[in-house]
Amino acid sequence: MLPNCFEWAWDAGHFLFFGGMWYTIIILSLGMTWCIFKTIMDTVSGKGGDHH
Amino acid sequence: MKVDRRSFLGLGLGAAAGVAVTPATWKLMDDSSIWTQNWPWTPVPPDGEVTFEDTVCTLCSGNCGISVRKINGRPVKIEGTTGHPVNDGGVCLHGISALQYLYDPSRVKSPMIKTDDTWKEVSWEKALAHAAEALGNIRKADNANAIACITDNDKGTVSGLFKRLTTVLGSNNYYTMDTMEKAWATTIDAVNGVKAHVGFDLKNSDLILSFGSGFIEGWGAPVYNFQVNARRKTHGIKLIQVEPRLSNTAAAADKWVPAKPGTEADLALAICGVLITKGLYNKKAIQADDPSFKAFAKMAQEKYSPARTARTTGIDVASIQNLAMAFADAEKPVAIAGRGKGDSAGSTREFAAVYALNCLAGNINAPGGFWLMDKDPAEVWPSIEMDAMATQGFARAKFVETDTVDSLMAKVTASAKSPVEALLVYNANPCYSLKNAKAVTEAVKKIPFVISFSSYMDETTQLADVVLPSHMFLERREDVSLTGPVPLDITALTRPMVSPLFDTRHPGDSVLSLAAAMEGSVAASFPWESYDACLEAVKAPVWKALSEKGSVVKEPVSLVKKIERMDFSLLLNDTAVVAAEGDEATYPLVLMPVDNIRLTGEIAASPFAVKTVSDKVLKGTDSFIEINPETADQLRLSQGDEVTLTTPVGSAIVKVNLFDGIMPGVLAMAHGLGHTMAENPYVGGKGVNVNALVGPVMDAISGLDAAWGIRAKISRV
Amino acid sequence: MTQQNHGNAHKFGMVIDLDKCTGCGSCMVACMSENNVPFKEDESNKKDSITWMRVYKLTNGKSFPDTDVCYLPRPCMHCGGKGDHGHSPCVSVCPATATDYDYGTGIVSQIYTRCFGCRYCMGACPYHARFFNWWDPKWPEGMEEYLSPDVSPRMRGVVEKCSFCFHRYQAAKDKAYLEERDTVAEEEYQTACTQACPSGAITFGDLNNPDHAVHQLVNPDPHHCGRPRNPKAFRLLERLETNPKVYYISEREWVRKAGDNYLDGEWEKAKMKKTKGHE
Amino acid sequence: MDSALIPKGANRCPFPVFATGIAVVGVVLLWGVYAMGLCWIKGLNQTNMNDYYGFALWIWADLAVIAIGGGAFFTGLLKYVLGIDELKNIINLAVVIGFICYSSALLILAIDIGQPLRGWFIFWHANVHSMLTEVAFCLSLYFSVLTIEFIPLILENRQVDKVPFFHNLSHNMHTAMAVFAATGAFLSCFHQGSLGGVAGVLYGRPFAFREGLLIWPWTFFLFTWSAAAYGPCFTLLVAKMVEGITRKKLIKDNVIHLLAKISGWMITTYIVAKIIDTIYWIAVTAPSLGFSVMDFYTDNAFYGIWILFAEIVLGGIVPAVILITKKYRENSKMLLLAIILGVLGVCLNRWVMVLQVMAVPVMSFDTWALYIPSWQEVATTILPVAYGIILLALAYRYLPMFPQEKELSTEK
Repeated sequence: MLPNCFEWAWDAGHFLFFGGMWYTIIILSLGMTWCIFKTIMDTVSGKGGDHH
Repeated sequence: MKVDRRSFLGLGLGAAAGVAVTPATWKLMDDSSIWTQNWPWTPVPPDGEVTFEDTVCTLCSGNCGISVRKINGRPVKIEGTTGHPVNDGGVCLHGISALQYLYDPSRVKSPMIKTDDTWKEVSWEKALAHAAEALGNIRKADNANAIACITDNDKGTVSGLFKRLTTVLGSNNYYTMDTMEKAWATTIDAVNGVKAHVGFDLKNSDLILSFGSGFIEGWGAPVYNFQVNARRKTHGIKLIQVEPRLSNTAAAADKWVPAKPGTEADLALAICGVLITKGLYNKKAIQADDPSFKAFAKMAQEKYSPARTARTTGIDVASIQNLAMAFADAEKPVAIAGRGKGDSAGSTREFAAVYALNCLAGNINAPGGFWLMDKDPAEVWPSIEMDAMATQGFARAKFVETDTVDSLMAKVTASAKSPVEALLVYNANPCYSLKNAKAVTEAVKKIPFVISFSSYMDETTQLADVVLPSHMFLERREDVSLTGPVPLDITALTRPMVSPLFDTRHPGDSVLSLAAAMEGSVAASFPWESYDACLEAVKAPVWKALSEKGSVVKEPVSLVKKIERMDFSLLLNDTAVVAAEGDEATYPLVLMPVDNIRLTGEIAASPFAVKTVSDKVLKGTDSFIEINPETADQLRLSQGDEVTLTTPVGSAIVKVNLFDGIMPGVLAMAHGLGHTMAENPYVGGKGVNVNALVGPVMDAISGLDAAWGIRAKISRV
Repeated sequence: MTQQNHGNAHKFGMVIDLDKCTGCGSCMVACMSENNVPFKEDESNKKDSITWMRVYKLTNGKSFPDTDVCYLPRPCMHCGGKGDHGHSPCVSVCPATATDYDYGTGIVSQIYTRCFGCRYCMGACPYHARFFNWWDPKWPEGMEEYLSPDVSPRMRGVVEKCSFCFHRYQAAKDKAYLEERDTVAEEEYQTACTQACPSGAITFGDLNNPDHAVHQLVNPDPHHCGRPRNPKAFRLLERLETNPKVYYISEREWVRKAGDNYLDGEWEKAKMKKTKGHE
Repeated sequence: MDSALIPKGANRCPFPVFATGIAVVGVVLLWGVYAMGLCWIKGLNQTNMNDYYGFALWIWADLAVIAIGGGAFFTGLLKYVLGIDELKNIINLAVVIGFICYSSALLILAIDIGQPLRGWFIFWHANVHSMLTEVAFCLSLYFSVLTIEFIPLILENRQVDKVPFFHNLSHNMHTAMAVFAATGAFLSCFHQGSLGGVAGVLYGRPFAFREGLLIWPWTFFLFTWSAAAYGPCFTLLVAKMVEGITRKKLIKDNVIHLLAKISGWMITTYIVAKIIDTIYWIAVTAPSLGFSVMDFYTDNAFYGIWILFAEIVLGGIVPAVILITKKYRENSKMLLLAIILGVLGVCLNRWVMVLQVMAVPVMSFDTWALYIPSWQEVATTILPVAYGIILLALAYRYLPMFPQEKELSTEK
């Protein structure tokens, strides 16, 4: 999973496979980070809440 | 409420985030996997220095040399000894499994006495005193001859000690179990008037004509024969197998001759007839004008003409003639007999007919031929002392004329009160391995006092009153003589590979201590302080070589230089024919017990060996019978069907296995299943003992058990 | 992974002469004994019975008395996989690299402590050479004493299989190293089954070494991934291109035919091609 | 009792009725949990799997739920990436079903492996050549995507929504949903495919093996395509079941028909590809490995050619024809028949690609292996169904799953 594993090899298989994996993880975590960050900003600025 | 909900949700979220971030999770995950890799209940065998030690395997009569691999003195693996004259590095599955016999859960762990059907572990002193008292009482009642002893064979010092003990107690009722060796000896005695050991120089022959011998299924010295079989391919040795079923030997053979069961002798005689008619016999070896030969020739040619024999055997005339021609054309042909593994005796007529073939080929004591050997046991026994009770007892008649356990058991069964009052059993398991095992079991139950020297709680030992458990062979030193029909005269020494695991004794020492407990002349006849001392003294002529090299290999001494007498008159008599028990109308089929190299006979197999047994021989606790698909069709049976197999002797529920290689109308069932050893569920309680379905048929000439099968019927459960 | 399966690398393999094999089962037991293979009370369900070496009984399908039987011992084939590049059916599918192809020896390894028991490799193997530990191994009291330290007993939940007694190779290499030798002689590294076979039906050695008996027996074709050039030799399921390192030899045509699957008429053609190719 | 949690204006059955229903299913769930516990504590000897059947009943269930859970990624793709807006009325249901299916799949995998505590080795010691590695990676990542897609719906619960943070989070996640959905679709394509690849790469198993493109066998693409095609059938089937149980119309017909039509055309294209694949396999692949097609369907007590017929004709051509024909599609009985056949068809395909693969003998002297699951396997396989029913019931009761529900109920 990480280059410090002994079966790691710098070959096409590992590049593509783990590249894809880390890329996806980064997109998902960036996306969620953005959502949460934006939400915190929005909440602090008093948006939303009990609109009843 | 609102705050609660908020803080609750916040807490949840926080906890989730916390779990994800903390290294504890990852550490725990790692630790738990490491735990699974080191489960405390998965054994970790300790490492150490590797050594090899040689001994001899005595699980069967082959006596292969084995090397035990040890780690820090702990035996871990058994391999064949390279260069050993019997097995040269090869080894059979049972020999490899010997360590499982060492740790067998059904081992008897200390002396035991049975009272009211419950076993109690006792000290050696107590057990010996108990046994000595019982034997002493019989002697005191002037009935010393009512003490009988059964051992597997009469070779070597341990059997010698048992025989000696029986004698000095005052009994001539010492018996050994039947094997083909006995049948061969009887045959040779009847034909040539000499006592000899037979050996077949198969390695140097060029044609082996086998009449039902399981040449590669454990016959004789199994590994020796495997190697001969492998040599066939490189040395052009042909093998012809006469047998109604495609056994492994038949499958390996160059030609399979499926003669009807029980007609092997007819076929052999027909071949003799053809050879004589065509003058294709060894004229140097045979004196054609000898009247006994003339009578034999006439009988073979007329009574066993190919045309007649074709009808009896189901082998056509041309095939019979071709067989004879093949035998005649071979330079060094040899004919062999002894069914299956040769663990039982067999028909003298059959052995004699096969012996006649060898005589005609002139291969007696010739390279690649049939050897009659004089094996000198090289033993020096001191004289014995017999007190009055012994002398009196010994002078009485033996219970049965023939030296067979079958007859002894038949006698016990037939008598209202067992004539045998005490029975000593060593290295034999008659309640399992004799035919009609159930009747034998009942007979043994009738015997008031039974002493077993077995290492295992086997079927016979279960019925004993006292067990004086022996070390198993890897725990003891003992001289053994090769008894398989191999042209070798080897005496070997087993060595203890491990110190005894349990409170057992060397059987030789058990005899010595039992004798000592008997006191008087009995004790005086055993002057050695231990078995080891006895072994060294008795084997003095060869002791130096034996103890130094572990074995003494002698050039076999041929007993008969020239056939002086060839009296086959026993074959002239029709009573010699051994028919299967049962009438054809009630029992339309024929059941044959068959041997399987992966199963053992007398002693139960090991867990490893049972694991290799095909699921078409044993499935769960069910035995299978082999049946030709054609016969099965007629009976509307298909693969795996459960049926009741009934013979005149007994019945059992078995499963059907369709096999094209068996003659229609014949059923085959594997030997070696149906052991009842409850302590060893890996081996015991599996399948049916075929010996409980087949009764013994006493041979008219030898009195040995000659049954090769029995009539049977099957019906759907 | 590097893909060098040629050159100086060894390629250990086995040749089994089916005409010599008597089906006695010594190889199976020698293997169990050497490799600490466990056993259960009931081993008659052959579909969950661990036998790294299993002897199959083949019949020619003819009726009495033309029936013939042949025994076929089946260890792990140590497949080289398509193109003999080391992507054997099982190695290529193992998700956790718990089974691997050793390019130095051609041996397919199995790391029990790495395996997490997904059994994908078992599905991939057409020879049924892989076994799962459905139970924790259990020996009768005291019998654990005979276990060998050379092969670790397995825990439940992992896959195991024949290793060509790799520990014996390591021991032989260690010995050679101590004696300051570079190479391990043919007789120094032999599997337990080869050693035990009382018929001498099994031959083991380096298929890349022309001096070794295995090479001489089958004459492997280096241009066709080691396909045997001896017309009496064959490999199981040759057509699947698994490229096994276990070869079989038989004089009997029906036995050789049983080694693979053929459509109607294909065997006759294959046979002709084979004999032509060797004229 | 729990009215404060129920979406505003929605009509739900009384709480005791609901609780009783949940309790009944809960018993089944506990039975499954018990069996699962047995498998974990005592090991896989609790199953009837063996060395021939290393993959058995629940692996089929695993593949099947993933296939029918494919509605989530495909509907997500249609809605968020291709912008078919009507589907917003069914997307919530699709997402919940997807979440259930994928969490079940992961649970099954955790039960299935012999050493669950080492399961993570698949990530740590990954062999990148293994299709199963690809499955594990995509499956777990896609499960995170589904969780992300599910969160906003949970946040829309009446009470949760009152919290400003959650309200905003829900809103923001909706904004970013296209990115997540696209990632999900990408992941899903690969893992549906790699599940197909699991069987297709087995070149030692001529029944399963298929040639392909680069490292991917044709089954890779067929699995992805079939999941996309049949997944919506299951979404529709669940919608119909929920409507049946609640005796309410929840989704407008135009939405149903639209999804049915899309599914129909997907099935049509898929089945054409599948037929081509099958013909190629029969005519080229199998014979090259020494097998004639009937070798795979004869000499055993169960697997006959009927299974191929059932899969392709009954589970493929028939639903395809119904769903692409307006007249049939808009006939509610025909529609129901089509979606049921479709779901069964794709499940049968997964059965064949897992279980029949194991059953077919390869060596000429080997025999067919048939297998009957143990009760523990059956219970653990039913466990996800019970779990799914409970989760779906909870979601329906407390979350605004069907945007058109209110409108449709007032129409009535």
